[in-house]
Amino acid sequence: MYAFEYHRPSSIKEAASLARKLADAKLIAGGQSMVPALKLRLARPTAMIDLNDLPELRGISVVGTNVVIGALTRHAEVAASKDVLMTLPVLAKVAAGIGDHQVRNMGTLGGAIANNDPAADYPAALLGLGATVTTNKRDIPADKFFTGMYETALKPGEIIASVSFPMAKRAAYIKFRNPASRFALVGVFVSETAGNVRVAVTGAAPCVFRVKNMEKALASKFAPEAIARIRVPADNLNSDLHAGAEYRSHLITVLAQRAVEAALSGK
Amino acid sequence: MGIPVSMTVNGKAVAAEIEPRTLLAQFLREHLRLTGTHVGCDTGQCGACTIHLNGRAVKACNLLTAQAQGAQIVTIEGVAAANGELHPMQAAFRQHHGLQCGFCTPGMVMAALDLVKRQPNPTEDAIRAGLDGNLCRCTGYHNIVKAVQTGAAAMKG
Amino acid sequence: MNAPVIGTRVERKEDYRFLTGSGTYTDDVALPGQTCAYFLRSQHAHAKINRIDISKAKTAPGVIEVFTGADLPGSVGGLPCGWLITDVNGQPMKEPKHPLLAQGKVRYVGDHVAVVIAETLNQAKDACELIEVDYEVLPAVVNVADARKPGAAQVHDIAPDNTCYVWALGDKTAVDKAFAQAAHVTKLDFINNRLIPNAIEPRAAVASYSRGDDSYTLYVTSQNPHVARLLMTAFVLGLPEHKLRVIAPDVGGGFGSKIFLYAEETVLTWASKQVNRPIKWTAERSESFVSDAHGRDHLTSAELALDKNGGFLALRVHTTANMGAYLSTFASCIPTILYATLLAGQYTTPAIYCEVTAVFTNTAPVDAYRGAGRPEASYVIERLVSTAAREMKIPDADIRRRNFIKEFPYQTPVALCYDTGDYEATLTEALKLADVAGFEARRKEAAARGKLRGLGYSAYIEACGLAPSNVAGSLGARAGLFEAGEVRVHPTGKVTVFTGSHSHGQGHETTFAQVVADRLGLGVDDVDIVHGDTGRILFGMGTYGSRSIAVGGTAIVKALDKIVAKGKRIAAHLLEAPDADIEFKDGKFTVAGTDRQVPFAQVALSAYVPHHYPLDKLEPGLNESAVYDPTNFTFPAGSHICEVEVDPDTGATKIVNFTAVDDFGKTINPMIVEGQVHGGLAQGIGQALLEACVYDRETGQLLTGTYLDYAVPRADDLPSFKVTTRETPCTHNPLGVKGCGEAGAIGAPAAVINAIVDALAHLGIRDIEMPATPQRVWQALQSAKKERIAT
Amino acid sequence: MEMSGEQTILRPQAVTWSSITDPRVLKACIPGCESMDKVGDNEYELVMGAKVGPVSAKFKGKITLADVDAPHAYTLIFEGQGGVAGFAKGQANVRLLPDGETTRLQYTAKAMIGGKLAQVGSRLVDGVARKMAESFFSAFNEHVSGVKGEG
Repeated sequence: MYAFEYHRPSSIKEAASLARKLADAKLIAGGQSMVPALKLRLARPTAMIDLNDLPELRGISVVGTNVVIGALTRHAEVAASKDVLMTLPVLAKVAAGIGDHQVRNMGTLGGAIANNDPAADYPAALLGLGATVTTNKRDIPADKFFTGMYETALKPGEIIASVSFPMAKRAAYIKFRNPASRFALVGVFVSETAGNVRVAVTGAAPCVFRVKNMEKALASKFAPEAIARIRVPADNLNSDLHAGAEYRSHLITVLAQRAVEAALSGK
Repeated sequence: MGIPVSMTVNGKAVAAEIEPRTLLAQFLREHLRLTGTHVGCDTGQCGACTIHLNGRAVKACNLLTAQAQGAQIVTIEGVAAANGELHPMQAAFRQHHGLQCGFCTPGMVMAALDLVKRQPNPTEDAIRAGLDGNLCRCTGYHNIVKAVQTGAAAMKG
Repeated sequence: MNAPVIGTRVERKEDYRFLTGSGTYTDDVALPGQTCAYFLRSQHAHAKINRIDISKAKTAPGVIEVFTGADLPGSVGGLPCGWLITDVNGQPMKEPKHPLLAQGKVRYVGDHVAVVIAETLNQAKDACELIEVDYEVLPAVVNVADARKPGAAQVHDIAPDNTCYVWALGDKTAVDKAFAQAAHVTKLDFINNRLIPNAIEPRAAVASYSRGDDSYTLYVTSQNPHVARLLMTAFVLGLPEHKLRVIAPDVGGGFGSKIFLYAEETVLTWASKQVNRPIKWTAERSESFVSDAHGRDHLTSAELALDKNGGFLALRVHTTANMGAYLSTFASCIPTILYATLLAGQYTTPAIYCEVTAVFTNTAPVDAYRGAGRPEASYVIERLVSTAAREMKIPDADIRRRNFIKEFPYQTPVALCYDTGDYEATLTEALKLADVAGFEARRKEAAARGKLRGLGYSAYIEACGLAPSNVAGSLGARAGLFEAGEVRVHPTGKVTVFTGSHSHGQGHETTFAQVVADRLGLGVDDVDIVHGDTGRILFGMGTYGSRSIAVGGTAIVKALDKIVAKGKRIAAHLLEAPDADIEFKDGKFTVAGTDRQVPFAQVALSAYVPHHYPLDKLEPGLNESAVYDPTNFTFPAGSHICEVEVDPDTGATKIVNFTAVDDFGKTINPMIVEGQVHGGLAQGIGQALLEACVYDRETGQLLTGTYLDYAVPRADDLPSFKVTTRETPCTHNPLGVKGCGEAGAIGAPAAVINAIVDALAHLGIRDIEMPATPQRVWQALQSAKKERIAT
Repeated sequence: MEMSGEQTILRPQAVTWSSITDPRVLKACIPGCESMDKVGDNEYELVMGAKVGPVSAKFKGKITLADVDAPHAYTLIFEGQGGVAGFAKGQANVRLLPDGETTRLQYTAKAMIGGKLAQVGSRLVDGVARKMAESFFSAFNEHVSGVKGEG
C-alpha cells in the first residue's frame, strides 16, 4: 500500500470540502473494494476521507411508499432490517446476497453504488425499482445515476446521502453467481410497482441496464412465459473467462423468467 | 506521518500511533503481536483474518486500522475463558475435527460465532451459506459444519 | 487394562493451540533486528533482460540491499530436480538451469528478477518499484498442445521442441496386438486441468545468520525440512549441511506445494549472511498464485480395448505433461513414475502401454499436487471404463466387477506389485451406502422437476508409502525414501518422539502418539511428537505421497521395538528373571506366567537412575531411533460414487450425494482418516467442477491469479459426504496401514465427471472437460441439441 | 477480443486525415492523456492515467502510427508500462472512407494487459478496452466535427 493522508470529517460538508480540495483523494465508507485495490498497489490516492463518523448517513426509514436507506448503512443491516423485510423484502434479499458475510458487515449501500462494479447487485435493485439517489447536492434517478462501467453521475465532491426505494407490488432478484468471486455472472431484478414494470440486469454488460422489451411484455402479462422468447442480443454483453456473451444472453432470459416466477410466488 | 488510534482489543484498551496505511490485521499481528489472526489472501476472500468489530465478523486484512478507531475488537485470542478453557464453539471444532492445518481456523471460529449469534439454530444449509466468507482447503467443510451445529447447541445450553 | 487407543477417535492434541490462536506459523516468527524482503517478479512470460538498474532502489529509504542474478556468486547453483528420467532413447531428460534469480532471461510471469531487503515491507516494495528492467519481450508458449508445434517459442536452448523427455512404460507390441483383436475400443481425449494448490497459509521464510558460529537458521513453510536443507546446502549454496538448521514450524497446509525447494527461501538464506540480519519474506496471495508450483496439466489421448464381454484387453495412453518453465524438485517423476505405473487401476488389464512427453512452457513450474500423477491416471482409467460400459450397455458396477483383480499379490504390467486389496468389497459397500438401488426413482423425481440426475463411479487405486529406496533409485530418484523416528523415554516414563514426517494438518501429533501410547501402555497425553526441525530430528524425508503413517509411523514402531527390547532386559534385571521370560503388555513388564511385574515408568526410571541396573550389559538411558525403508509401496484403493443434479437451463451442476468407501488398511484414528478423505474429496470435486488455472494462450499472463477468478470450493459448493472405510491390512508394514491423504483427490474427479456425463448421456453427450462449469455444461447441451436437429 | 466501431465525421476525408494524424488532436482525445511528445517519425512518448473503479494506474509509453496509408488508413499502436500495476498494449486499425463531404471512420481495436492488471482484472479487459476505444473515437469526432459523436 502506498502512503496517504487520512481524514475523518465530522460533517458531510467537511467531507465534501475535503473531497473537493484534495487532489486524488478517495472517499472510504466500508472499503471492501477500495482496500484490496490499495493493498495491491493498484490505486494511489493521496488521501483517504473516511465517512464513518457521519451518523447522519446511516439508517433506514419508511417514508410514505418509499424505503429510505442512508448511504452508510451496511449490507447486513439492510438484510436484517425489520422495516425492509416488512415493506420491501426483495431489497433485504439483494443485500443478503452481496459478497460474503464479513463483507456485508462492512460494505455500505453508498459505497457499492458509487463504485458501480459492473457485476454488483445493488445497482440492479436501484435500477430495477426506479430508486432515487439523494446526494448532498441533488436527487438523481437511478436511470440517470449509473452511466457506465464503474461510472456514475456523481461529481467531484458530491457525496451520496441516501437512496429512496419505492415499494413494489411484487419484485424479485435472481443472481447466478460467478463461482469464484460470488459477484453476479448475471443478475436479473424484476419489479412491478404501481403500473410500472422494470427489468434490470447486472453482471452481463459493462454497466447495469434495463431490458425494455421484457418490461413491455411483462406489463401486458406479468408471467414467465411472456418473456420466454425475448433475448438480449449477445453483441454488447461481457465475455470473460467465466462466461461468454452468448451464455450470458441465455442466462438473462432464464433468470428473468425465474425472477418473474419468484415475484409472483412472493418468495 | 503517524495518526493516533485507540480501541479495545479483547477487553483491553490499546492506543498507538500508526501510519494511516496500516491494515487492522497488520496492527493486530505486528503491533499487538496477536498472531492468531492470519492473513491468507490479499483480495478479501479467504477470511482467515476474521475478527469481531463491535460484535460483527469482519475481515481484518480488508480494513484500515483507522476504520476501527474506538471500536471493540475481539480476536481469536479473546474467545477462550480467562483460565484457558475453550469456548463451546472452539471445543466443538476440536470434538468434530473441524480443523486440520489450523490456518483458517481462527477466522472460521470467529465467523461461526457471528453466524450463531444471528441464527441460534442453524441448519446445515444455513451454516454452509453463512460461512461463505471463509475458505478452508483441508477439511472439505464437512466437519466444520458438524462443529458449528454442535457449538451452536452448546452455546444455548 | 487400558482402553484401546488404536482405532479410536482421539481428539487432536494439536487443536488447542490452533483453536486459541497460539500456533506458530512461519510468518508469526519475529526475530530481533528482522528485515523484510520483497521479490521483483517478471511481468512477462518470456523476455530477455537487457539491463537491470538497481541504483535508485539501493539508495531508497530503508533499503539494506538489493540483489539480482548477477550478485549471486558463481558457486551458487540452480534449484535441483530430484528425479532423473531417462527418455526412450536412453538419454537423460533435459535439465535446464533453474536460477534463483533470473540470469539474462525470465521464463514465466512471476519469475524472480531481484530481491530488495529493507527495514520494512513497504520500504522494500517502494524500492522494488525503482528497479528498472529493460526487457526484450519474446513470444511465449503456455499450452501443452502448442509446445511442440513448429515455430513455437523455445523456452530453453538446451531443450529443442521444448521437450524435456519422451518416456514410455509397458509392452507396446502386446498392446498393439490386443487392440487388433479387440471386439470394442473406447477412445477419449482429455485435458487434466491445471490447478493451483492454494494452501491457505502462503509460503513464507525467515532466515538468519549467526556470525558467532557461522551458522544459519531458516524457518520455512516446508513439508520436508531435511530435504530442503540437503538440497539447499549441498546442491545450491554449497554450505556445510550441519551449519544450516531448517525449522518448519506449524505449516498451514501444503498439498504438495510445500515439498519443493523454492528460490525465495534459498535466496533469503544466502542473503542473511550478506546483510548479517534476519530476513523475512511472506508471499502475498497474488504472489502465491504466480509462483507456487502448480499441479496436473496433462493432455491425454487414451484407448481401452475390450473383448465382447467387456473384459479389458489393453490400454494405450499418450500424455503430454506440462513441466512449466523449469523443473521443480520432483516435477519429472509425477507424470511418469507416479502416473503411468498406476494405469492398471483395480483391473486385470493384461497389456498396457503409456508414452509421456514432458514439455517446457512459459508458465510456473508444475509439480506434485495432492495425488500427484495418480489422480491423472485414475481419471484416464475410470473415464474410459465408464464410457466403455455405456457404449457396450454394461452396467457400471458390472464392468468393473468383471475386471477387478481378485488374487493377490498381483503383478501389474506397469511395474507395480499390489500386495493386497478387496475391490469387490469396497464397491459393494459403496453401492449400498449410495443407495444405488433407489437411484432410478430419484432420477425420475428430478426429471419431474426439470432436472437431470446422474450417477458416476470411480474405482481408484494409488501407490503410497513412498517408497522402497532401491526401487525408487533404479527409477531415477536421486534421494532415498526412507523415514527416521526416534523414541525418547524420559526418566518418569513420559515420551517424546522425534519424527522425520512433517505434519501440516494431518494430525501426526495425535496419530503417532496413539501408536506410541498403544504400544507402551501410556496415555496419549504422555507422548509428545516433535517434527519439522533439522536441529532436533535425526533425519527425515518428509510428508507427501500419503507416506507418513506407513513409512514414518513404521520407523517409530521400529524404534519402539528397540525400546521394548531394552526395557525387557532392564526389567529382567529388576525382576531377577531371564530376559527371555519377560513379556510386555499394557505398560507392564511381567515375568511370563507369574504376577511379578514392573511398570514401564519404573523401568524408565531405572534406565536413568541406574542404581540397580545391568551396567555390565546395557548402557543407561532409554532412547532409541530407527530408520525404516519400506519393502514395497502401499496400495490404498476404494470406490467413490457421485450423484449429481444438472439444471439444463443454466448448466449448473449440484452434487447431491457423494459416497466414498476406502480401504486404507488399518486405521489408527478414524476421525482423522475421515477428515483426510473429506479434504481430498473437496479438492477432487474442486478440480472437477470449479478449479482451473488459466494462462492467456498467447501472452502467458495468468488470468486466474486471485480468488476472484480461481474458484477454491467454499462450504456451500460441497455436500456432506458419506464416508466409510474397510480394512484389508497392508501386508508389509507392522501397522498394516496404507495411507489416506490423497485418496479423495484421486477418486473424486472421475466420479463427478462420470456422473455429469451420465446425466447428459441420453442427449448424446459423452464427455465434459474439467472443470465442468455451468457454461461448459450448457454449451455441451447446446451442441448436442444442434446435432440432434442436424441429424 | 477484437472490437469494432464506426463514427461518421462531418468533415471531408482530407481534413479528417490531417486531424487524426495530428499529435495535438490525439493528445486531446486519448482518454487520460497527460503528455505526448514526438520522439521520431510517427512516434510519440506519452503519459496517460487510467482509472477503472477503485483501480488507477499511470502508464508511460509510446504511441506509434504504423502502416500509414494517407489519407486512407493507419494503425495506431500503444504500449505503456504502468509500473507495479503491469503493462498495457493496444492497437487500433483505422480506416477513413470518404462519403461526400463527410467521412466514415471505421476501426477495429484490441487490447492486451500484463502483470498485476491481468492477474486481477482479466474479467474487465474487454470492457475497458471497448470503453477506451469508444471514448477516443467519439472524442475525436467531437473534436473534429464540433458535435458530439455517435458511436
